[in-house]
Amino acid sequence: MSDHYTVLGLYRKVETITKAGDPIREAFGVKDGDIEVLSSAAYPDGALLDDKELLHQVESRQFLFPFLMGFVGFGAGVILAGGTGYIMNLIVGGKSPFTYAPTGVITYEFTLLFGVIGSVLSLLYYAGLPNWTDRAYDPEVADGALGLLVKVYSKEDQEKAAKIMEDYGAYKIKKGVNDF
Amino acid sequence: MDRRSFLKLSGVAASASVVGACSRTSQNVISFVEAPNDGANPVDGDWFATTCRECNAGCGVIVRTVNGRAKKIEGNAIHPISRGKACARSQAAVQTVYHPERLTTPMLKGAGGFESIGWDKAVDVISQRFTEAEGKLFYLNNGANDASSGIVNEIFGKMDGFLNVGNSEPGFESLVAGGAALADSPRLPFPDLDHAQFAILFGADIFESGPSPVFWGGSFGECRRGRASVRGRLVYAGSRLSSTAAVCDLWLPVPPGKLGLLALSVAQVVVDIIISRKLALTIPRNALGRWSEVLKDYDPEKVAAQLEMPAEYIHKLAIPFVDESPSVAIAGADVTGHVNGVAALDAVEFLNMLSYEIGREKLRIHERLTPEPNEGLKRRITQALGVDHEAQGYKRMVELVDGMEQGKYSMGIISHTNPVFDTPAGLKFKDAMSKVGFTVAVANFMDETAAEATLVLPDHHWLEGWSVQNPNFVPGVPVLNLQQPVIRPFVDTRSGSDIILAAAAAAKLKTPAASTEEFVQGKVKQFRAEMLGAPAYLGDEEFFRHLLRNGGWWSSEIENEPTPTPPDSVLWEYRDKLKAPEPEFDGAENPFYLHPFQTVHMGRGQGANNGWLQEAPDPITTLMWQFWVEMNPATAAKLGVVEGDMVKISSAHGSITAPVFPYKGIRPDVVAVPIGYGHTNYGKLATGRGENVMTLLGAKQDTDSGAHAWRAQKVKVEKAQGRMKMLRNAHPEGEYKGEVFQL
Amino acid sequence: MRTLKESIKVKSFNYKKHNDYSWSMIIDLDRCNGCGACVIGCQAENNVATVGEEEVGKKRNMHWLRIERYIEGEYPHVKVRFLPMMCQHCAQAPCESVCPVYATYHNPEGLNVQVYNRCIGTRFCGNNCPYSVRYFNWFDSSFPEPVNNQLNPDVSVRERGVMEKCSLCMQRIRRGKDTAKDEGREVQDGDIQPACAQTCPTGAITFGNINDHESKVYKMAHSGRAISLFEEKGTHPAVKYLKGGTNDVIG
Amino acid sequence: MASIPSADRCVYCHDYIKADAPEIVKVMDHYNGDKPIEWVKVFDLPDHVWFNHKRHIAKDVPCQKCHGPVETMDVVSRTNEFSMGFCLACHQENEAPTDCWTCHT
Amino acid sequence: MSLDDNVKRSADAGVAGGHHGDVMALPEIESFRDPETKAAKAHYDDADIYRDEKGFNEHTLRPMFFTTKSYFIFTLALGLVMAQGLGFFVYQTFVGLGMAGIHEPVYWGAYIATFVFWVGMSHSGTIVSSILRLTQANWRRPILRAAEAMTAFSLMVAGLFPLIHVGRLWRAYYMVPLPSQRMLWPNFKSPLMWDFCAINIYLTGSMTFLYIGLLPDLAVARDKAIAMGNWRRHYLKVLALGWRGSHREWSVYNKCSLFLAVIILLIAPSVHTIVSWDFAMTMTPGWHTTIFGPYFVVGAIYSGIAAVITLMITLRILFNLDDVIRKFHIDALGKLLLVIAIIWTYFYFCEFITNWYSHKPEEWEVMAWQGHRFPYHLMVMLGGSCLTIFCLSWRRFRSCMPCMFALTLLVNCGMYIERYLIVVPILSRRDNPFMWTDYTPTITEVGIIVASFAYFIFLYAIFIKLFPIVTMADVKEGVIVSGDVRLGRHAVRVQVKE
Repeated sequence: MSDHYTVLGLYRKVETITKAGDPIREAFGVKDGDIEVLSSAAYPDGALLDDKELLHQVESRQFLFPFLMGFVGFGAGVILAGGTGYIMNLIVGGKSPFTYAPTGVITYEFTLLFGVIGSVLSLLYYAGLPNWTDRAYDPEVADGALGLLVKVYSKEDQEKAAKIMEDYGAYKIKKGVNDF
Repeated sequence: MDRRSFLKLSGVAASASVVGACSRTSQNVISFVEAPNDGANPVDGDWFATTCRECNAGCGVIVRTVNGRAKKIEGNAIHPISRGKACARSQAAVQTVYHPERLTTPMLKGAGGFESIGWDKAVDVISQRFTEAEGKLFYLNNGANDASSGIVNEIFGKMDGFLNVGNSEPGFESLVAGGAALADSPRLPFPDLDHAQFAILFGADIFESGPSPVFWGGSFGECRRGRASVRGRLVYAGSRLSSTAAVCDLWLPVPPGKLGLLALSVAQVVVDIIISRKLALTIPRNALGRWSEVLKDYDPEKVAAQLEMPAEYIHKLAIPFVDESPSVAIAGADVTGHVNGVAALDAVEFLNMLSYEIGREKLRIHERLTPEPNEGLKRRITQALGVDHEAQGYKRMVELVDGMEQGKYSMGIISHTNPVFDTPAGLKFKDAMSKVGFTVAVANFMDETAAEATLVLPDHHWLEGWSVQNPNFVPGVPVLNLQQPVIRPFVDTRSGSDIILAAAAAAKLKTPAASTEEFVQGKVKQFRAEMLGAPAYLGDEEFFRHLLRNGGWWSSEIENEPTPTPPDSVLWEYRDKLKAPEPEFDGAENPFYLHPFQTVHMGRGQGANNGWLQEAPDPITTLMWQFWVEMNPATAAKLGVVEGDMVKISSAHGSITAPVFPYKGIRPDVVAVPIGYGHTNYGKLATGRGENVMTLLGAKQDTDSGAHAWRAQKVKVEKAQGRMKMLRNAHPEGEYKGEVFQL
Repeated sequence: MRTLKESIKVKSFNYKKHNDYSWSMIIDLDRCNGCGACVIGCQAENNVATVGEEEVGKKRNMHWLRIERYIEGEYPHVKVRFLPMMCQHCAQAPCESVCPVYATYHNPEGLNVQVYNRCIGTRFCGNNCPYSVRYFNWFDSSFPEPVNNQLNPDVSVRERGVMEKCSLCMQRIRRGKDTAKDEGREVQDGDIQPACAQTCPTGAITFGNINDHESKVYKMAHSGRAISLFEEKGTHPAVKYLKGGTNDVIG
Repeated sequence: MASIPSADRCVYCHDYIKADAPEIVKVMDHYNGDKPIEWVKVFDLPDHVWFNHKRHIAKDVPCQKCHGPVETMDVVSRTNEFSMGFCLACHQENEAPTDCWTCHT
Repeated sequence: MSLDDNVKRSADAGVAGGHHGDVMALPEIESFRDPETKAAKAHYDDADIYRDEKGFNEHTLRPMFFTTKSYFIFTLALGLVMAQGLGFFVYQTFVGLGMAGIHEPVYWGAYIATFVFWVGMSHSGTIVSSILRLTQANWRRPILRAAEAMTAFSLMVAGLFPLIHVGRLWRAYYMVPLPSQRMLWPNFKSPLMWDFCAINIYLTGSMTFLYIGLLPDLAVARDKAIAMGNWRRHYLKVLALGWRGSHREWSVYNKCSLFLAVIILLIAPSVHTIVSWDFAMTMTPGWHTTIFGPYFVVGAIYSGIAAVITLMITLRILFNLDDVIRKFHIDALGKLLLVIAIIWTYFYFCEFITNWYSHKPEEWEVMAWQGHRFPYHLMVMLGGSCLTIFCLSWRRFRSCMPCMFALTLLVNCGMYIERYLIVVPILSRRDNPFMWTDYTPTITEVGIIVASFAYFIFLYAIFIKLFPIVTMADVKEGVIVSGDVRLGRHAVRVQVKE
């Protein structure tokens, strides 16, 4: 679809970036998904940007991944431990081919394994991470700067957003196209 | 067997190979050129009956061969001696056929040691020697009367200079001689342990050495648990708790040489019981009176001190001897190994006679007193094989050695025996042998004697050659064992007796047959008429095949005939035979009695080069690959040695060092050393392992039978430096914790 | 390769129908005189390797059957007992359930089968056997050129890294059953003899099918003298021992 | 493990039937020269497997089932791989014992 | 000073959209952002490196980017030790397991004792990173990654030993549960199969945990590497998965690491319980006890934390990270170690007294023989427990680095010997008295075991050079969310509740 323009403003202090957040939003009626704040450490939710509602619906669904994968692991464990015993049909140490306790141990292990896989998948899916294209980013964010990234759909808005950011104390502005 | 072809590869060689050959190597299958006479069954293999020749017992065995390779030896179920069983040595013999160190070509001792010559040259050399010797030669074998000794006897028997000698096991010929002293013909007094309820073993290690551990083992099994109603009980009197004594119910550590005294005191009590209870016996009243009067001074109270045991123990032996009839007394190497051997043996004979009288119809007790019906047949078979019992034994060996010293023999044939190794140092056989101009050694492996001989002839292994064998230990039944080749010769060897026949023919001497096979068939034909129970309708060839299939001939019908009453003349002889002379010891000033004994695996030393026998744990000490000396823990403490320390045992004739194995089951003043170790030239596995106990023994002989008093030697024992790791199967502390299993 | 669906459809070997045999062995301790013929017989039959002197020093000898010799009492009242110890083929075998690859399992005929080419050598079974009757091939068993002619073609020669133990002469049992099937008859008692039972001179070892109530083994097992070793461990061994007679017979 | 009949069996007939065929001549040389014939195994099982033809013949399993259409081949070649799966599949279909000790002792 | 002063101060923070509820708890982060203002004395502020984040990044990434010559010599030495171990292993595989000293009744020897020791070491990571993270113990922050890395590497070393001690390595793939033409499956009723699954799952779990924790720091390292044009930028760019630090990523990241922490916390105890079941499931007297599960897990945590302390002290010295990993952290870990030491001694005493009091012959036989045969071993083990409890209760001892280093090494030696005493003596004095024996490891075993230690340290050395060793994201977060509140005459460090 049509290309979009991004503006990344870098700020030194937390106070300055929090002030810049709302004016940008009102100026262009930016939807929730189009504004983002970059930082080198995890700030509590809503500390820098009022995006409570945006994350809410994400938060509620993320625990589903490990939970469901846990069930898949449970099934895999039962089939692997119990099923193979049943197919091999060998009496070993006076125990019947299908035994509950050892199957239980293996099922426990596999449930947790698939739980781990599920949580990793949830991270990668919701953070949209494995995305090696070079997107709007500035190495200084890693050194402590706070970046305010806005996605607009026209060149003029991009200029206007850059000007607003500068007013609110951004010491560096970077513009880019199609790299949100 | 049609043409005798020496094709090494003629057998199909698709034997098992190593598991896990991961790469799919394409093996090849080598097929026979001609199928063996009844076809080679590749999967299940065929069983052929033959006779085990590892010792002279003559057990019948069957051998499984797959694709022309011998795989397994097992007892022949219908044979009267082996009764379907086989001992460890015969099981391990199957491996010696494929032993890497087997002799392959005849070797003549030239200037620089042996160099191999062809078979034809060997025959020429021997025949040329035969002509020069004109009968002044000797034939020495391991005491077995088989085809080769028969052949040599028939060729040279008539010539005056000839001497036929058997280097039989120590302590064995006294058993024979002992029987001879009382009877008209030499025979082993055969006590019937199978049907006995109570047995006293006077030093008889019959389950580990002696004539046939398999036969005696079977009898022991029958005696103990053969009958549902009663459990046979055994008592062992002797200076060492051997594995035979271990399974008896009581062990009486009698001082060495005093077993005759014990037998007589038991006999005294038995005679008193018979008189006091007025048992109705066929023995006339006055004979009993005279015996009790002769035995008066062997009263238990008098001899208890000498026997180092409480007097009522002797009563405890005598009372069951009478009550739990049929009872039996068996004499063994501890009895015959002393100077007073024959006297002690007579005492044991007397006991047997008494027990026979008490339980007359229940026992086939005493061979000598009951001349079995065709008694002549057994003796005639033995004579037919050209061996008489006087040939057995140490007396004849001494005669041979003197003859060699004086140079009476220009030639000697030594077949399957190793006198240089297993005769006592006192005999000095090696020096005497070097005086003989030309000696031929017929053997499977290079051993000490073959190394001294001038010509070594590699013989067929007993699985590959023909022979007939008459076991001189005969359980009351005449037996003619046949030995047939179950496989083709594995290496390029020829039968020793065939070579002798060929050489004799070349030297224009009268030979009984062209080949050993013919000789064996001749013997069978000779006795066919008297072989009871043999199917008459078969022709000679089929009859021979029939016997081959059974592994020989023995008539079982004779066994269950009722035993006739003993002649009176014999009963009187005991009157002056019952005496217990004091044992004399060589090196009497030394503190310890030396107790050489035969282990169940090594025998007299033939088993030393067999990996399986070396690695099999010894029953009592559970030691493997190891030579040891057994000593009472108290004595070991006195000497300040612990298990594994080396001690030096010395006598007038020599000294050996050995690691100590403290063992509770031996008298404090006795030191036991196994025979069969200390080879100097007998292959990689045997050479240099342990020391030869025979080098300690002098030449003291039994006064009556001339047997070698091999346990009449006292030695000094002192601590030598150095330790040796004891390769034991049992754990030093764990072996005393048997109660874990609540046996 | 078979799909999972096919392998589920597999008609597995139905145990109930086939186990009319339950092989068991009775050793009469009253008869055993420790002669060791069984040890060598077993070695000849099952291609058991000899390991040589220094390996024996490290207690690595490979005999599948050993005669345990226990000494009791002090001189002169010393008593020596022999106890032939081989794999007991337990019904509740502690060694079977711990093998990670089903290399050892209990077959329908009451044998504890050790499959040599499946074993990967974790040796957990050896640790778990209270009788310590499992032996491990530490090195490749050496059967140099001429000696390998004696190897029994019915039994495989084990490679290094494989656990082995007394198999109650499976190959002889199988041959006995084959010949019986060929001749169209049932397997009689005494038809099948393992190498040790066949060669024991005193007849101490008896082998047979304990399910058939007329067999010698059955009568002996119920003769009141029968004990099994380490009964309190609940392994229910198929090999039972008959108690020796009381030794304080005299006096 | 199967085996090959001895050379005198072949000679019994091939003394006069197609005695000139090169392969037959090779067999005759071996027989006359008393040299045993070293056949190269086409069908070979690994050493840890014990195979018994007798039982299969008793169940009248045709040779072609394992050895392939031998009658059409003049030089026998290996058609199917003697792997465990191959044997086990057939055993399972025909209710034959699939116990390990049937083939692995 | 009333409470509202605090409110005023935090109000100065001037957070946009002040209408949020918890603004009061939000401390003033001035000190971090503005180098000039000197905030009140707080734990995090006395070091200079915290004045600005760039300096902090420089300082913590120095061990990764700058390698001294001695590092190469050290890794070369480790390589040599590993080579000799590899040589012994290859020789043992081709010649046969007879090279090792194990024999008939003692089928498991030093290899298995070392295997249990290494699996035990792997519990350090989980305990430090997951439990402390879940209980929000703030002093955990700088040592998280080092501990997690230790888990992963000790598990990798532990995973080798089943392969080293197995008889037929070239057939070990029979244990892998994949369908094959043989239609044979592994036996899941065997504790060894549980081991196989548990250790592999735990390895994947701890590697994931390590990697997810590493993600933000990889981004920082990536930016620095690109800035310096360092060769590391290629793999860092790939591994960082394009992490930008956007708030969506941070929020999802925190949740995911929370889940992982919980799951890893469930896996870790199960792994060492299953390893202890290798022994407890047998019927050998001495092994067959119910206490083995918890006993092994506590032993594992004990030796794990001791190893973490040893490691932290070495990192402090070698890479002068002493202002990142402070004495205060070692002190806190020391206190944790004290608690675990007490629990472990309790378990050990339980096992001993039940064995001694009931005096069951077969079990007491082993204990008595063990005592008489291994007096010095027992000493070292008791040293590991009694001495530790005594020393660790002194603050002065806990903050003296060399003493802590020595003590934790002693603890780990004691734990190794305790594992050896569990495996070997019980096997050599088992049920059948005829087969009792003695076992001493041979040079092959010693060579391979020493090589395993070298391999562990080698892995660690490589890790330090390839990835940032200090968890920078967490430390920064610690700084951000902490501030100080005046309480009477004191300023009290406070943290916002996550």
